[in-house]
Amino acid sequence: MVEMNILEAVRDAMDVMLAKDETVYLMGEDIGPNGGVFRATEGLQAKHGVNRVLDTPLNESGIIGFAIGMGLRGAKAVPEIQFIDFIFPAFDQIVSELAKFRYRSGGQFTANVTIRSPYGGGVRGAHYHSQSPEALFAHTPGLKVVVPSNPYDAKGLLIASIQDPDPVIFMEPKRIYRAFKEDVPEGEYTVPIGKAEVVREGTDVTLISYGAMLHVAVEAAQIAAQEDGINCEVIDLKTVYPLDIDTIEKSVKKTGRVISVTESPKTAGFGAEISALIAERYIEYMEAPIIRVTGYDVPFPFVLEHDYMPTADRVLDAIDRVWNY
Amino acid sequence: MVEMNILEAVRDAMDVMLAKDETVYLMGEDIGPNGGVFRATEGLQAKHGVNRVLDTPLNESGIIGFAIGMGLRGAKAVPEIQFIDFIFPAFDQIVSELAKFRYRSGGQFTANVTIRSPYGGGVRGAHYHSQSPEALFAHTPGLKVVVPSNPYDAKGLLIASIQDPDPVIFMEPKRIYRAFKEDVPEGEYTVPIGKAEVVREGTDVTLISYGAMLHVAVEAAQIAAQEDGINCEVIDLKTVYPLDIDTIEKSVKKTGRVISVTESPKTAGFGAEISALIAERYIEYMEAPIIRVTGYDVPFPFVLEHDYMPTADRVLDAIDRVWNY
Amino acid sequence: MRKILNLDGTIKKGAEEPDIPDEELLKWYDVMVQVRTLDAKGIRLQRQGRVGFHIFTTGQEAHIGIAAALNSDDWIFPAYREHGAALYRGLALEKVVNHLFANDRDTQKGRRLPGLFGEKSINFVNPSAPIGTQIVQATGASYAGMEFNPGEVTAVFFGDGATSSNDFHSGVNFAGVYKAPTIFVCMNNQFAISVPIEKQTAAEKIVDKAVGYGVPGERVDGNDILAMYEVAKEAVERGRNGEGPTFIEAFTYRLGPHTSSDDPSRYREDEDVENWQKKDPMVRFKNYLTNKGILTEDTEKALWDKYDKLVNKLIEEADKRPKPKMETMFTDVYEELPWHLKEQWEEVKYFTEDD
Amino acid sequence: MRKILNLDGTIKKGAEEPDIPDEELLKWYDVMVQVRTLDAKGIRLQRQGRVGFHIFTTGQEAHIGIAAALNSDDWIFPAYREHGAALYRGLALEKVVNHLFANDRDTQKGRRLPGLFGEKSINFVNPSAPIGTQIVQATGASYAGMEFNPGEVTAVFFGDGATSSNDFHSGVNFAGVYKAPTIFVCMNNQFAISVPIEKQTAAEKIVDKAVGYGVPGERVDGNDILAMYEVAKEAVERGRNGEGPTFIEAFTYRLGPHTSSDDPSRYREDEDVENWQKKDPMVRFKNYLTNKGILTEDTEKALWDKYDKLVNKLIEEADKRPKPKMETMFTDVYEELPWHLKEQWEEVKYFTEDD
Ligand SMILES: Cc1ncc(C[n+]2csc(CCOP(=O)(O)OP(=O)(O)O)c2C)c(N)n1
Ligand SMILES: Cc1ncc(C[n+]2csc(CCOP(=O)(O)OP(=O)(O)O)c2C)c(N)n1
Ligand SMILES: [Mg+2]
Ligand SMILES: [Mg+2]
Repeated sequence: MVEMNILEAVRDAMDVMLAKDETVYLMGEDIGPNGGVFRATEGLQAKHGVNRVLDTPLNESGIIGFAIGMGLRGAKAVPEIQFIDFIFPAFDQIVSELAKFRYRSGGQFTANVTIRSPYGGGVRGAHYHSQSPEALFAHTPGLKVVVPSNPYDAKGLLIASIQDPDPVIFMEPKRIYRAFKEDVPEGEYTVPIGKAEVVREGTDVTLISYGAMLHVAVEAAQIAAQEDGINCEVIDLKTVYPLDIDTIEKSVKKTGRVISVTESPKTAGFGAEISALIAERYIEYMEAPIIRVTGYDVPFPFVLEHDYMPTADRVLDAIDRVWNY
Repeated sequence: MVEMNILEAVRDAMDVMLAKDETVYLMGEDIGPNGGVFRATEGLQAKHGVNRVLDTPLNESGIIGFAIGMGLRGAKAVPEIQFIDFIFPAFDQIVSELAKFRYRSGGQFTANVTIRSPYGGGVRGAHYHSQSPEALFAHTPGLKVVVPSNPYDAKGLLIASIQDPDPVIFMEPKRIYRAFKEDVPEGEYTVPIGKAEVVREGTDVTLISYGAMLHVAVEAAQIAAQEDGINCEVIDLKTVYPLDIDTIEKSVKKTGRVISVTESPKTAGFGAEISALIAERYIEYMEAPIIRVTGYDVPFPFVLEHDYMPTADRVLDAIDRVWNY
Repeated sequence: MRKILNLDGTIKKGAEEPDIPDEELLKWYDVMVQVRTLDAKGIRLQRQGRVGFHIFTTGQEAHIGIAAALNSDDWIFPAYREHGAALYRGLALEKVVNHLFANDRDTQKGRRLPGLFGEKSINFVNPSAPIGTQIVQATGASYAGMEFNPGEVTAVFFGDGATSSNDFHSGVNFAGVYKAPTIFVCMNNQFAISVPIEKQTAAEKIVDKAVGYGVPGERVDGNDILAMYEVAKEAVERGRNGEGPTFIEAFTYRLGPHTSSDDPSRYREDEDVENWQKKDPMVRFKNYLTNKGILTEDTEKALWDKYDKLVNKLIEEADKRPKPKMETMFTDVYEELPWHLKEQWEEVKYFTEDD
Repeated sequence: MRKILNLDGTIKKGAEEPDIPDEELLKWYDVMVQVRTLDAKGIRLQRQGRVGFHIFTTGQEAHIGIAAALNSDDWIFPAYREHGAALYRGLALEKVVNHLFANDRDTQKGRRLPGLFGEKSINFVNPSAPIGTQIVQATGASYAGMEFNPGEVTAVFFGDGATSSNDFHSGVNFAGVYKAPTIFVCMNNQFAISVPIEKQTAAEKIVDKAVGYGVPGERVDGNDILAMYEVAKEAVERGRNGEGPTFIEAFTYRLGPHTSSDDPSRYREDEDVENWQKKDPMVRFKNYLTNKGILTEDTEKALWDKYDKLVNKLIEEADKRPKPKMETMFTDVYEELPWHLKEQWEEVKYFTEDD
C-alpha cells in the first residue's frame, strides 16, 4: 500500500500498465517532457520511451482518430484530452467511429481506446475548463463512461478501463485530484466497470452521485444525519454508463426518496436519466418527487462558479423537500 | 394558401426569407446547382445568387464556423448539414462557440445562425443517415432546438428560427419530408418558438412527442381510442429546448399517465428529460410509471430498422401498461 | 503528373515500363472485371428494389495498382470505391454479394448500407460514412504497425472532397510528425457529389497540400494502373525504410453517378463524361495487355462471362437467405451484452413475436 | 523572411524604410508600453491571488504593426496574446483592468478567465479558449464584410499550435475558395505550451501551409514591427482589391511562460530565452525610435511612469468594485430569459440569501 491522491493513482495506473503490457500507448498534448498540465503523466515518457508516450500536435480529433487507428491495429491506446472541455473537436471520432466500430463491422474491428480527461468545475476555470459532459457520452451506445471519486477506484478503474476491450471515457475529477490521500495497493488490480457502491448506508433518502459531486452528496448526508436525524444512503455510481441498476433498485425501493447530484447543466443531463429510470421502474415506491441537484442551464460561469455548482446546502434543501413532502 | 409537403415548406421559408431580408445567407454541401441532396434548396441559388447560396467545401465545422463568423458580422446565416449524422465534426463550433458567444462576451457578440438538418430513421439509411441527436443539443445552454412535424409548422418555425436572434438547431423529419401535403400560407408568417400544441385532446393518457414520431403517437392514440376506448391526449412539443412546460403541466395533471415517444437511443435521450421534469414537478399526479418509448441503445441499425424504431404497436403496449397499471 | 500508359496501351515516351509478371497483370485485369461486374449488377439490383443502395467504382479501377504494390499483411483503409483492393486481396465475391443483400451471411451482419464493407482477414478496414475519418485512423494504424511489425505500411484511400475534412488535416499532419509509414491516396475524381474541385479548394493541385505537412507528394494519372502501381511501389519503399509517409494524388474521374441516389446531369456536362470515357482505365489497360499479347478477345470475353455467371449465381443464393437474426441488433455494441441491452432485446422479441 | 529593422534599430541593408508619421510610430511604442505594463502587473496580481489567471504577451508586441495596417472598422479576431491590437484601437485600459478583476464593470460580466476579452465597439471579437475556432469564424466574418461593406477586411491571429487545429484547415480553405478578404496571422512563437514546432508539424515553415490552400503566403520577422506593418499593409491591399486572403507567418518567441499556470523551464532552455531576449521587439523598435530621435530616455521613462501610475490606480479602483450581480449568471444565455432560467435564478436567490 502507498498513500496516493487521485492524480498519483491515475499516474500509477498508467505506469503499471505501460510496464506490464507493451501494447499500451499514451498520446496527448504536453504529456511528454511537460508531464501533462496537471502532471498526470509526469516521468512516464522518460521511463517508458518517446515511442510509447507521444506528445501530439494540437488537434483532439487527431489524437482520438490516431488512437483509434492504433487500437484497430492492436494497441491499447490511452489518449489524454487536456481538459474535457476540449473533447468536442473529437466528438465525431468518438461517437461516429470509436463507439460504432465493433458494431458496424459485425464485430470484426475493435479499438481498445481509453480516453482520459480531467473534468468538472470548482477550479476557477470558467466556461472552457470546467464542464462535465458525461450525458453526451451516455447517450452514445458503444461507449462506457467511468468516473472515479477516490484514489483507490481511480487506479483500479483506470486499469480496468485500459484492459476492457470496449472504448471507455474515463473522466477524472480534477477538482479533487489532490484533495485527499488514501492507501492504494501497489501494482496491478482492478475495480469492476459497471458496478456502483453504497458508500454510506441509510434508510430515509437515496443520494445518487459520482466523481467530485459524490463528496458533496456525502457531506450533505453527514449534515442531514447530524442536524436533522435524516439517514441518507449514498450511492457512488462509478460507472455512469452502462450504470448499475441493481444497486439503485435496492436502495430506492428501500428509501422511496431519491436525489441525484450532478454538476452539468440540468436539462438533459445525466440526472435526467437517473430520474427517468426510477420513474419508469420504481415509481410505486416513490414517496416524494425525484429531485435533481445540478448545475444550472447556463454556460459554466466564472466568478459566480460557487453559486452555480451543487453544494451540500443545495442537497440539504433537496433532502428537506423529499423528507418533508 | 398553397398545398405543400414539409420539404416544400422548408424551401419556401428560405425562399421567402432570402427575398425579404438581404442579410440571409445559405451555405452547405451540394445546396447550389444540385439543390441539396433532398432538393430542399432547389432553385434558390439560381434565384438569389451564388453569393447568397453557397456551395461549401466538405467540412461541417467549417460550414458552422463560417456561418458563425457571418452571423457575428451581421448576417442571418442558415447553414445546412446534409444529414444530421454529419453534424458531429461541427460539434465544437456549435457547443463551444455558437451556443456561448452571447454569454461569454457579456451580450456583445451574437451570431444569428439557424442550422437546418434532416434527421431521423425510417428511410433505410443505416447508422449514418438516421440519427436523432436532439438530446445532445438540449443539454447545451444557449441553443434552441426546434423540430416541426407538419408543413405549416415547418415553414412558420423555420421563418421564426431565422428571425430569432438566438442560435437554433432546426431538425427536419426527413422520413416525412414528402409524406403528406397541407395548406400553407404564402409569404411570411411565423409559428412561435417555445410553444407546444395539443394536437389531440384526451383525458386518459398523455403522449408527448415531436417531429416524425409525433405521427406514430397520433396513430397509436387513434387506435387506442377505437380499439380500447382509451382517450389519449397528444402533445407536439415543436420546440424541444427550451420546452413548453405549461402545456405539459396542464395535460399531465389531467391524465396522470405519461408516455414520451422519441426515436433516439433511450439512455440519456430527450425522453429522459421529459420523465425527469414530470417526476420532479408533478409526481403526485402520477397514477402509473412514466414510460419512454424510444429507439434502443445501439447504433442505428439497417435491416432491423423497423424493429428499432418506435411504432404504434410499441406505443400501444405502453398505453396498455400505464392504463392497466 | 506521372504517367506510363498512353490511351492506346503503348508506353509513354520517356516512361519506363515496369517489370511485372504476366500472371500478375492478368490478375489486375481480372479484378477490374469483377469490380465492373459488381457495379453493373449492383445498380440493376438497386433499381429493382432488391438492394437498398449502390456505390459506383466504375472509372476508378486503377486503384487496384495501389493494392498490388502492398504486401498482403499491410493494412488498407478504403473510402468506399475501393472494392477492387479487397478483391485483389482475395476477398470472395460471395462475401461481397451477401453483404449487398445484408443477409445472415453478411460479415457486417446487415448493419451497413450496401457497399460499406470491410474484412478483417485481409486487413481491409470497415469504412465509415462520415467522410475523411479513416485518414487519421490510418495514420494511427501505420504507427502501430511500425511499432509492432517494423517495415509494415498502411495505405488509405479518400476522395478530393475528403481533403477538406478535419481528419485529413490531422491525419497527414500526424503522419509527418511521427514519420509514420502511411500512404495517403487521394482519388481525385474532381467532384464531391456535385461540388467541383474548384469549389473544394483554391489549391492548384491537390498534391500541393502535402507541402504544408512536410510530406513528399506525387501526382499520378489515376486512370493508369501501371503508373499507380509505380508511385505506390516507391511510397511503400519509403515507408518500409523508415522514411515516413507519402502523399499520392491520383487524378481520375467517376464515370457513374455518385451513388444510386445521385443524378449527375444536374451538375456536370455529358461532354465531360464522354471525354473521360475515352480515358477509361480498363480500356487503356486492356489495350496494353492486348498489345503485349497477354489478353485476347476470347480470354477477355471468357472473363466477363465467368463473373457474370458467378455473380448471378451468388445473387440468386444471397437473395434467398434470411436477414440477420434479431439478436444482431444488440450484439457487438459491447463485447458483452449489458443488462439494459438484454432487457431491450427481450422487449423486441415480445413485439416481433406479436407481429 | 521579411525584415526591415536590425537589432540595433537601423534599417536592414536592401530593405526599404516605410514612411510612417512620427506620431503614429510613437503611438505604437506607447501601446507596447501599455501591453508590457499589463503583463508585469497582471502576473503580480495573479501571484498575490488577487486575480485568477494571467496570459502573457511579452515578446509578441510587434503584432501591433498588424493592427496598425488595418482601418478601424475592419474586424479583428484575436487569439489571446493580442491585447496590443485592442489598445491600439483605443480600448481604455480601465476596461482591461476591470476585466482582469472580473468585476461588475467588466464588459464580459465576470464570465471569462482574465485575459480573454473582446470589445464590440472596436470590432475586436471576444476570443474563445478552444484553440483555433476563431480562424474559420474570421473567414465567415470577412466574407460577410465583403458583402455588406466592400473593401472591408478581417484579420485573425492564432498560434503555431493552432495551425494543427481543424478550424485552421477549414478557415484557410474556405477563404481560398471564396476569395474572402481574410488576413491570417500566425504568431509562430515556436511552442504550443510545451510542444515545440517540430512536434507540431513536419513542414519546414508554417507559411508552407498556405500553398495547399492556394493562398499567398508571407513569412516575416515577428519581432520587427515595421516588417509586420509592411506585410500586413500588402495583405490589406490585396483584400480590399478583391484579391482574396493572405497568410502571414510571423516568426517570434514568447519570452514569458505560456500562462500563469505554466513552468517553461520544464521544456525549454534558459539559453534559448536569453537569445530571444536579445531580439526583443520592444528594444529593437526603441532603438529605431531613438535613432530617429523620436524617443528619448526621458520621454520613454515618462511613458512607463504614466502607465505604471495609471494602471496602479485602475487596479486599486477595480479591486474595490463588487462582483457582477447574481442575475448575470442567467442573462445572455438567450436574448430573453426562458422560464427555466427564471426558475433557476429564483433558486439561486434562495440559496444566496441564505448564505
Ligand atoms: C462528414 C460528412 N459530410 C457529408 C457527407 C455526405 N457525402 C457523402 S459522399 C460526399 C462527397 C465525397 O466526395 P469525395 O471525398 O470527393 O469522394 P468521392 O465520392 O468523389 O469518391 C458527401 C458530401 C458525408 N458522408 N460525411
Ligand atoms: C482545443 C484545445 N485544446 C487544447 C487547449 C489547451 N491549450 C491552451 S493554449 C495551448 C497551446 C496553444 O499554442 P499556440 O497555438 O502555439 O499559441 P501560443 O499559446 O503559443 O500563443 C493549448 C494546448 C485548448 N485551449 N484548446
Ligand atoms: Mg471526389
Ligand atoms: Mg505557439
